[in-house]
Amino acid sequence: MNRDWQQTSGTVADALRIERVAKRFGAFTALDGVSLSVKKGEFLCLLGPSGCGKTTLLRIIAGLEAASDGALFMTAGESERNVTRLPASQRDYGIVFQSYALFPNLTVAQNIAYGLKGRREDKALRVTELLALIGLPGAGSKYPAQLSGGQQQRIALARALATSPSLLLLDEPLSALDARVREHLRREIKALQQKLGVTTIMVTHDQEEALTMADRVVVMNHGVVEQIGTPEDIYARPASRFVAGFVGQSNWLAATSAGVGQVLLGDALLGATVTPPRPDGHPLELFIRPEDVQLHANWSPAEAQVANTALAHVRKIELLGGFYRIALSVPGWGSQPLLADVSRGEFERLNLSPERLVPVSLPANRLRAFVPAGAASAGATA
Amino acid sequence: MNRDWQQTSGTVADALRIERVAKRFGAFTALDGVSLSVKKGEFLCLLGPSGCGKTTLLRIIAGLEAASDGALFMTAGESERNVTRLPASQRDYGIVFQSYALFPNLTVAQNIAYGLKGRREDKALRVTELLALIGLPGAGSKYPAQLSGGQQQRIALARALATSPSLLLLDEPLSALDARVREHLRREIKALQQKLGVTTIMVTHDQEEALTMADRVVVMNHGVVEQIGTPEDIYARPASRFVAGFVGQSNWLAATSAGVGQVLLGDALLGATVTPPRPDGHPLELFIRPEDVQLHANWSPAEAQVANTALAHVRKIELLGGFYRIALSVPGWGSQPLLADVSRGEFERLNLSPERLVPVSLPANRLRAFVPAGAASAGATA
Amino acid sequence: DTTLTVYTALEADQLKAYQQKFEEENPGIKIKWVRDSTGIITAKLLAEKANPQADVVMGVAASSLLVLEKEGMLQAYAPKGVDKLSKAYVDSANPPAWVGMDVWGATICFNTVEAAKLGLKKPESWHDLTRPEYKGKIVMPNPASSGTGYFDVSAWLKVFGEKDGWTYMDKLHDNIAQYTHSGSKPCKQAAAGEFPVGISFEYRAAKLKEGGAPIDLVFPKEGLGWDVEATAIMKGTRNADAAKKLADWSASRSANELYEKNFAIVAMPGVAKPNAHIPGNYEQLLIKQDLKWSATNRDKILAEWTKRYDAKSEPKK
Amino acid sequence: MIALRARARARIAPERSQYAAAGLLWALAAALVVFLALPLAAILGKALSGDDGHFAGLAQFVAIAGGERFWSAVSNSLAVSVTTTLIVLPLAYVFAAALTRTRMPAKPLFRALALIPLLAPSLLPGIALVYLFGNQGVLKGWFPDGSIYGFSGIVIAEVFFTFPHALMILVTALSVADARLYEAATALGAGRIRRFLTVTLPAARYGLISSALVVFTLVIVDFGAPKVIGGQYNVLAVEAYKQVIGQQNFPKGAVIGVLLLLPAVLGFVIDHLLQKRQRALLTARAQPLVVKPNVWVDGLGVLACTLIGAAMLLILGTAVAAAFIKLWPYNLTPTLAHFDFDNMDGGGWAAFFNSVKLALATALFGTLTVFGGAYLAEKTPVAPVARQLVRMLAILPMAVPGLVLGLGYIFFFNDPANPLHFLYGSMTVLVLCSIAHFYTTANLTATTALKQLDAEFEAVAASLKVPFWTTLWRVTLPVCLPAMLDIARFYFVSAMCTVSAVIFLYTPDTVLASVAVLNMDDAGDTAAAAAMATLIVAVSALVCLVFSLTAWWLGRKTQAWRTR
Ligand SMILES: Nc1ncnc2c1ncn2[C@@H]1O[C@H](COP(=O)(O)OP(=O)(O)OP(=O)(O)O)[C@@H](O)[C@H]1O
Ligand SMILES: Nc1ncnc2c1ncn2[C@@H]1O[C@H](COP(=O)(O)OP(=O)(O)OP(=O)(O)O)[C@@H](O)[C@H]1O
Ligand SMILES: [Mg+2]
Ligand SMILES: [Mg+2]
Repeated sequence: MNRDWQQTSGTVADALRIERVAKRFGAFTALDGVSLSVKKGEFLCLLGPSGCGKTTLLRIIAGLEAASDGALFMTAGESERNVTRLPASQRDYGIVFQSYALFPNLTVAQNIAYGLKGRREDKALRVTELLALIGLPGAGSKYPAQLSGGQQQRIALARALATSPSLLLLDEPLSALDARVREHLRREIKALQQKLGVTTIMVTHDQEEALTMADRVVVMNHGVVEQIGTPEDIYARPASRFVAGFVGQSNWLAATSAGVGQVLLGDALLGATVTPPRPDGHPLELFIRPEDVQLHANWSPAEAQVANTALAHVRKIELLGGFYRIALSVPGWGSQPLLADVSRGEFERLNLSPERLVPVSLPANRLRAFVPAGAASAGATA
Repeated sequence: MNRDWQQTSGTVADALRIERVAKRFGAFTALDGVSLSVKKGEFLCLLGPSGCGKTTLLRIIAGLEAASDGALFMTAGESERNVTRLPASQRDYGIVFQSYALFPNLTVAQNIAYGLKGRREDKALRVTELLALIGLPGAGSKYPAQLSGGQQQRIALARALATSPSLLLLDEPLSALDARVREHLRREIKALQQKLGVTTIMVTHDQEEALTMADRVVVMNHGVVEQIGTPEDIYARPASRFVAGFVGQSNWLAATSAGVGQVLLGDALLGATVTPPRPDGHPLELFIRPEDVQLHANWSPAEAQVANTALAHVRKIELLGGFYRIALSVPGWGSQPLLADVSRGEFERLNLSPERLVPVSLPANRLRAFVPAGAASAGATA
Repeated sequence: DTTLTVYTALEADQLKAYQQKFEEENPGIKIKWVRDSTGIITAKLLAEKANPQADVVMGVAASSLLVLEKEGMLQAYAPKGVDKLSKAYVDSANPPAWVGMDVWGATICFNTVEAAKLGLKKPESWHDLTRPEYKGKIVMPNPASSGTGYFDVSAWLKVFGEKDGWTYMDKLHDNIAQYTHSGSKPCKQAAAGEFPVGISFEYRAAKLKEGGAPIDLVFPKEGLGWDVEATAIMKGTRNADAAKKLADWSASRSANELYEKNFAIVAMPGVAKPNAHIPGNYEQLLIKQDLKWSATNRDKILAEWTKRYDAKSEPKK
Repeated sequence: MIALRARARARIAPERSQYAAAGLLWALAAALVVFLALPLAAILGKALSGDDGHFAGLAQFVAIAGGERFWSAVSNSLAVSVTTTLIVLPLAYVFAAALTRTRMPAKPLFRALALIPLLAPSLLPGIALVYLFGNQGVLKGWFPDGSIYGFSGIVIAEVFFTFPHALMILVTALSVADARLYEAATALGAGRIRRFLTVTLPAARYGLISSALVVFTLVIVDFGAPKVIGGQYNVLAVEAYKQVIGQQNFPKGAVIGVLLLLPAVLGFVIDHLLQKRQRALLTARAQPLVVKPNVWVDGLGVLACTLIGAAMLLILGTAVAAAFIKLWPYNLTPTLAHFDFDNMDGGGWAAFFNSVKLALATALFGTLTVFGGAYLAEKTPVAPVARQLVRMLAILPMAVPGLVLGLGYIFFFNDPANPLHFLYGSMTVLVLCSIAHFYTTANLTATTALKQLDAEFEAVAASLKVPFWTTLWRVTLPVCLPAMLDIARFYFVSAMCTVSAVIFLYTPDTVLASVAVLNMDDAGDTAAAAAMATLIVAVSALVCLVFSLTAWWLGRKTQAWRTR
């Protein structure tokens, strides 16, 4: 696999290091001791719900906002220096905002050349080069208003890249665009970033965007980092209940603890890959993605032997574009609602119909148990 | 299956019939002879890109805009009457806009009671009833500004339903809401509509919304109806190149005509389920959804025999939440880029890696051929 | 060059000629006028007592200057040739605190055209003005702001006696349409026919009649209020020499010849010439007036007047 | 100690270019304090001192409140203000509705007609009314026997004077309409009247209240119209003028000034609170209302606008005509004699040129100050205290009537102990006073224009290591040029017409045209006053024209980017 996050080996230096950065607005704590480091050339996404402090963190990195506490270190050349109190203009980065923030009265070329210094011809050369890079050659003499949103955003990107900064900051660069353009630009930005190898931090609240673009994702919530990891990690091995719920679709089933690697769901004992160390009988929430729930065409003896398998009622069938979402309930597991996503090919093979009984298994290696939000510190209450 | 569009049997009367309705704004034609009928109790979605005339059609139905041509018939009780020239206030419908359009200076209760006539107590009773129906009991004395977007939209729905209209019109009711709320409200509206059995026409440009909510979908483009059918029809059996491209993800492969049920892709002869009657060698575009493209773990003799199978290079692997999107190119089929979506379970089974060769098949029953946009009337040009 | 700041209540159309002549005869000295109605100039001078802005006061009612003198704000000075002026029009102290320039006195402007339309009879006495036919037809200056207004009031109090004076004014007040800010406005309004009767002063009346306005000048037989326009030097002026030059000039013959162009009576006897619209015996029509009394009672009279008439809210119909 | 260190750590070292910005901001804050806050403090101080200048507490208030004269002035002022408001509001509403909610023809023309009064000092309608309805008036029959002097005259003049102010607010209020609300109401079966009551009126409610407050405040503090046409009808504003100018009784004048400050401040506060609520009501999702043609409605609109516009023209035309007639009503030959200002009280032609000078200087320095201030306050992160101070002081003038500001200025600058005393009586102080007097409106225009600029421009510039003045020069100024022209024009016309503040501040050297109008009318030279007022209108109109042409020309040259 050419998965880029495999580049993040130990030998690559940190381009940016953030240490216990906090930010308070009056009594309100927007960031509560955030630490992370960004490797050289890495594409890092800050992902989280609205108001979790993503933008605030990005603005602190940019020097547009002052940290209330903590420190920032950037690597310039070989040496790392503390930039916590450095003004924005003395840090070395380019930034792109959701609103593009193109200067409306300057032409595209003037916009891109805005931060460039030196001779006029050199600037013109650089602008031409950048316009070619973002796939808009010849647009230099237009005004921003004459371009579409996606084109404007690409110009903003070119402007940010013009001075060849060592760090690129993107604050929801795509969220003002409509779905098709967004998807297209997502690929373009990613390709450009890989080509230039520029260290990039992007803020987004769109999990799909984060998962497809990032080398590593930082999931934030309420000013705290919940998990840092590759998209694969985040999606398949969420570290917390919040991450599991925030990223992707999920089933949540109330269960109780029953020893290491085992949980009690309804009357059945199921194997699970992660179980928090809790005394038996402690309430847990079982987590599994709908696409990991497996349905079987027939209740063959072989399947009956498979662990974590039971018979389910089909409650509802919904077509969601490329796949079907099946609502199930399993009497043997306490009849809690369970969603399964099946591809259209498989759907035909399964020959499902409402109220039919169908064998369903929850693969143990996909099943994770979390302590319910309220019961984290309290003892067993069930 | 309890799929609701199965209700659309021949015995159900038409609640609304639209006949060759046209609308011109000056020289611009917004609607160009649209005909369709809506069954009683049916949930119909008007789906199409921005500017295709969806809103215009809805406003003509509502009597807020006058048709330039054509006629509208509504069934009241047993008899059908021509309502083309009837003013808005004399037609029998409720309407909900994207912008909610709640009266900001009236309380929620006053908003809902706006269209009600009769005694004060009766109105109050009806308002209480409706508030319960939409799950906001006790919100009556609040002002719209004190409610969230989703709640406001539910109030707008209650207001539209207050007079128990025989027809409910929704103009992008969910598009101003954020993703989670949207998804939630989608289900609620659908459930409410089924419970009340009110005939509903909803405008949307979101295909997922249309596919999950509608009994039947009307796909429009440039003021013309492209296809009317169940979500299943629209998704799996698109009637035109436009519908195929507009709804869902798709692969487009340039091929040429090679007799009935056959097309020539690169050097290979492939079976396809739909082929337009064109002389051999006429350029065609092959259409297949990425999730219908099948990958095989090994090139076993059995698979080699399967029709429409070839060896593909894996170019790129992308995790898109619940599934992987694999970019392929098949030398035997002209090396055109081909996308395949595989579930995470299957992905593991396939053991894919970049630049590996993997057998791929395009099931003939999923493969459809269309005449390219430009070449529809011209002869073979390749 | 020295610039003298001179506060004045003289009418704007006179100032130019005076300034020109003075500056011509006294090169190196420039005059900067600060002009306003008598009452306002007086109030301003009093208000600036702590920090006087004026060097000289010229063409301000003697009754006002006497108030300033009482406050100790004037610098006594006997201009060259002061002995050539009528004693009656110069401060009696030696050296005098103020020196008169000319006399202006009450006159009624009576619009004959409007009077004919309205069937009004021409008034001959102050008492005629209280007749009901004049209701709402008379304008007079507000004594608080206008010197003309003030000498009218003080003359009535003098001629009719304190008690009867106020009774007279009570009756007159019923006929007054407006109290104006300036002394010449009533005559101008009479000239324009806006109100047929305006209580004003002779200089403005004669000018307007000369300009073709359909008015007659009436000199009530009970006698006319009057005042002296006078010149004084402000104590503490930083331009004492130039100020004295101006005081000298204002008492000179050439100055009096200019005054004569506008007034029937000037301080230097024998300079005045007859005016077509003003009777030759004008000086005899003036009442015997004690300017000192006018000055000392100024505050009291104005307070009483304001209390009685200025609070009136409805205009008279 | 710990808290202090924490705060020190929380700062980012300012960039060098930002020191300049901070310096300028502090300078502006200081200027606003000196030329706005301190004069107002001075008037308060004066109101609390006795005739001898020593502190006397509320003695002056008590003394004033004891007089019958004062209370009649209060009730007169209220009567005039309330009546004017009640007349202006429906008229302006109809006019605004015709402009925004009909498809009647010639809208720009009607709009221009309605805005005429903005070009004239408030004295002009008073003068015109004398000629129209005075005892020698053309239409004397309407107000027999001089009854135009007083209540009726003041009300009519104030209606003329305040109409455009109410109109502008109502046009703004009525032009934001959510078409969807009308459609929802229609779909729910509401008729014309119900739609008006439930949709139109509630949406315009704040506009109506706001314009009522503005009109009320304008009238109660205006003394131009009552001075000219009020006759013996005494109102508070004239009373303050009389106390200060006529009797040089500063403490009494100050007391009335402070009292006049009350309705203005109250109105201002109410308006401010309402606007906050209104913002909450207006959703961003509103669909613009597209008005459909309707012969009846459009016809009525034309009729109403024609009548109102004709009245405006009649008043203006009368004043202009009066300026050229030799001796109304006895000698109607045309003459230029009334323009021979040098031989009349009031200040002569010098007054006119002084006014032009004042207007030019105010426009130039006012625009620079206001725009610079708004820019620094909106777009730079430095000197937060100064920024807050500037923002607060910038809205203050809206609540301070010119009369009060003028009084404050004399009390403050005429104090020999004040080191700035040397400014007293100079043209400079008139310019400063005019800039301060109209600061809020100008600042609002500038701030609105600046707010429309992307908030991230400065952040982008910082990331590109470009100092803020480069961005100001290359982006902010060019983009805001139309707004700057608007501000300059507003300042010019306002300075040309203003009487209330400067009446207390002019000296013989700096007498102004608008003051000359007042003085000439005072002296009975009504025709000359009309002539001067005509000149003011002419110059204002000319300058508006020049500004429009400049804006158009600059627009073509520098605003090409606006077109798609
Ligand atoms: N200048 C400020 N003053 C006070 N609170 C602020 C300020 N800036 C941000 N906040 C608060 O800090 C929190 C984090 O804000 P931030 O903009 O970083 O969120 P975000 O994660 O970017 O959210 P979004 O996705 O909505 O942009 C929010 O609750 C916000 O209200
Ligand atoms: N009043 C009008 N005058 C002129 N053109 C109009 C008018 N209303 C709509 N149109 C045009 O008619 C076309 C169809 O408009 P309509 O609003 O029905 O599109 P839509 O399908 O609802 O699009 P969207 O998804 O953007 O709402 C558009 O091109 C629009 O510009
Ligand atoms: Mg953000
Ligand atoms: Mg639409």
